[in-house]
Amino acid sequence: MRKAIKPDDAAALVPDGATVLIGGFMGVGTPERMIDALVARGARNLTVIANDAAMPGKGIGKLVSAGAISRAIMSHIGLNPEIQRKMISGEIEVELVPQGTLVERIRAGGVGLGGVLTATGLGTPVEDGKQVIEVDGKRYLVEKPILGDFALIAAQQADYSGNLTYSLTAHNFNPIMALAGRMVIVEPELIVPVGVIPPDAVKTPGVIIDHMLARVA
Amino acid sequence: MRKAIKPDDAAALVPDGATVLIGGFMGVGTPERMIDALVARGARNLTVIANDAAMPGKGIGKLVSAGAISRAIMSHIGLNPEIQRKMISGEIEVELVPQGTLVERIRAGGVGLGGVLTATGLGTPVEDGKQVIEVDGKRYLVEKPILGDFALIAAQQADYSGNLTYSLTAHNFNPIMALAGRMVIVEPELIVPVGVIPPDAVKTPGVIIDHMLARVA
Amino acid sequence: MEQQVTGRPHSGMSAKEVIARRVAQEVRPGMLVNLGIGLPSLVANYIPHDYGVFFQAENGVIGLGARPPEGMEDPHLTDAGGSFVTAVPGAASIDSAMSFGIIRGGHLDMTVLGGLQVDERGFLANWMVPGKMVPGMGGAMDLVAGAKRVIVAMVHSAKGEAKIVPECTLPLTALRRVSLLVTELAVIEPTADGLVLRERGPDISVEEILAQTTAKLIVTGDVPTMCLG
Amino acid sequence: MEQQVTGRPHSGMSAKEVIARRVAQEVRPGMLVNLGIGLPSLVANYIPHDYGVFFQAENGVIGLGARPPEGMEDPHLTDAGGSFVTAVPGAASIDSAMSFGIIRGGHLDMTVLGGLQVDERGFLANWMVPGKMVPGMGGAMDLVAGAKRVIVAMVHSAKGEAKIVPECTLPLTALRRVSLLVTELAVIEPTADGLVLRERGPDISVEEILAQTTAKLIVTGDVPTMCLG
Repeated sequence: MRKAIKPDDAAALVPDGATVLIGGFMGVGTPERMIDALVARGARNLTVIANDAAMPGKGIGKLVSAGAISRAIMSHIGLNPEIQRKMISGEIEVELVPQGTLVERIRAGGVGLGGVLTATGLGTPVEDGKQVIEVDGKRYLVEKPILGDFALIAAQQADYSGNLTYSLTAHNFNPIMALAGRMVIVEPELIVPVGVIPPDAVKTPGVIIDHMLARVA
Repeated sequence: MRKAIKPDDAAALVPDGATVLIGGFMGVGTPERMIDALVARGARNLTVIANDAAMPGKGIGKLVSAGAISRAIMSHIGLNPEIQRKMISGEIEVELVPQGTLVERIRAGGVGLGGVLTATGLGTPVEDGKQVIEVDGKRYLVEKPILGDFALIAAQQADYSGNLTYSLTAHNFNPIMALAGRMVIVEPELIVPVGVIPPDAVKTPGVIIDHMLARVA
Repeated sequence: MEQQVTGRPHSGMSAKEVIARRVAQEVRPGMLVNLGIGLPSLVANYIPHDYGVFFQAENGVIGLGARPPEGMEDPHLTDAGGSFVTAVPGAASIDSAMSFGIIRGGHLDMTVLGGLQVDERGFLANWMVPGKMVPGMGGAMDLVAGAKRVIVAMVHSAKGEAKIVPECTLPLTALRRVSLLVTELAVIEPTADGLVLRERGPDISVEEILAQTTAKLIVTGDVPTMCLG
Repeated sequence: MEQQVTGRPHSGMSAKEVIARRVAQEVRPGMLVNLGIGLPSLVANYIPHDYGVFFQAENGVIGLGARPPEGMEDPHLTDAGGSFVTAVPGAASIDSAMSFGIIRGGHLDMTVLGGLQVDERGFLANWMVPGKMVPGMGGAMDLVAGAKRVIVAMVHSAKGEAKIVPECTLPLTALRRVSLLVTELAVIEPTADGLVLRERGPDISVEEILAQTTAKLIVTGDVPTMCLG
């Protein structure tokens, strides 16, 4: 059983300089209250790994605006001119990763693989500096696992065992990141008693969740 | 929309000599009617990729007894003395693969990865003949993807779009194998109209399913 | 997805409409299709409803439907461009690993993407212009590397500059030869021998196409006018 | 899981009971634990219910419960040995990729496995005897390579033959040093320096342990008797 905690208490667990996986796709399925609390606490120097930087005023965009991020590993930053400017000025170091490769690297970290082999990115700038191996006559990039000190994810329902469900396109990176954070903090929309979510409906087993945010009072 | 077909018609699609992924764990979550139809049609020379060989009289055990299998890639055959005898006599060639590696190899095939890196099997007979690479100073086996000509899987519910749900420990290899068969045939316990399974309950999207077995008349 | 447009198009239709209509002809019943944002997304307007085509948005839904009526948006149901959508009967929610598993694993029948350049090898560059703001490749590299058919939908040339070139000068999206290139002027099929001119736009001559193309185009026999449905 | 056994054990208890009771002392509240079939599965009987321990069966359930009453079995709910089980409140169904993702990814707090041999390096051999029927490694290699703690639960020697040996003669299960070895005679911790004798069984002397062990055991100071809960 896990007691739900307040966003401020959760944000206090995440130190400056941490590597943080954050769920969401253009702000959909992003733990907004958790992000607000990080901004409020004045978090600095975070490495943020996420699909995208959302847009100013939404999701990860708020962390960008607040100057909380020094490094970003993302697949897309095109809807956030602010992070583009900060990338050019050198304030944020950005590593761009193909979306399918990014999710597999995070999964590899979460499920204890040493990496995955993919043809995505061959012959492109993504190949630069990467190990390339041949398997059965075909060339593949060796893509390394990604783990975060923290995974900050959003879910639809949680029970007090930490079991999670997700809704529609708010799944995105959340179920994968849940596996890859050394500490996993979830922001559910609803918390229900243990036993209310049937076993077959659970998409993330609660045993891998560390903390969850209490509902809005 | 997919019309449901009879087991005999489905079995007729699977030629002798085919490589067949079959779902199930000790016979739980195995497409039994599909297997019965393969036995009835006298299938021969199949390469069967599955977690285990179940036991005589159950699931894949029936294919073993019927002499339908010439090669098996499995993680466990200990509850089926018949396949053990056939392995020793040379009638069935058996490749033993650690269970977690087997499921990742099938997943890699299904999701188009060139392989995965794992420490499982290092320093054991599993390492024999395999490529070993070093990533950030750690050694890993390069485990290659597995694809089947067919995936024969069991599900709890299907709709006529082919969307699937699974039940409890009858999930096992089924959702992963659904991705890795060039032709995927599912045996659901129940078929419901399109729209009855909510999007968030779908575990295998119907677009990757080719055929499904009609319910028992 | 909004509504099916029927009847013969006028020659006065826009370049985008020509392209979207022509690409729609490539779609077969029952296909799983991913449409990029912008021009490619228009293709959905010209696919018959009774085709039972499923649209995938890489952010996590198979069975993407039309824009919802105002006030009926679900904040958890958007397309990859962030626009509100609906879900058709038989839709499935998937996470990003499954979404790209379907793309990379060859389960996606067709993707339609925009392009900056296509070259004689059939290689596409569509994600980055050095020296400009870099949006990131998003899912483009996986889509081009993994989809069964990759269709590039783009205007033939940009501000007088050719986009169909001998060799891409912009960074490539993938080493994969795309399946088909559709512009308002031409339908071009990249082959092992080079770029073959298959069709020409309404009232467009082969000469006009060649004049706006710096890549070598293989032209054999009569080049028919494209069918726009 | 069947029932909690309380009170002081008698010295007359079986080797298996001694081992299972001692292993149970390693379990902490809230842990996720995987128990192998056979002897390791007995450990569940000695873990307090109020610990909120979740048991994982690698075939796909987290939150494995006791055997169901007769007639209430579900053919779709079994443990990794194929026996019918129940699901506790808060249980989750998972597929094999998630199941081994949890194992390999270090999310499993503890696995308890049987053993054929353990050697001075702390390496385990538990899946194959050359020349005998080979059952296959099943999930054993992933469990030993991936679990946070690996506890080997086995009788100290087999038919007079030592199982705790200088170097395994049987094929290894993994290159990973196991966390703890519990037999009816001893609790042994493999360390970088070698096998350290931590505890002895009820009424067992250090000499008796050494006599049944061909591996070098590091013995420092008094060796306490194991606590059996």
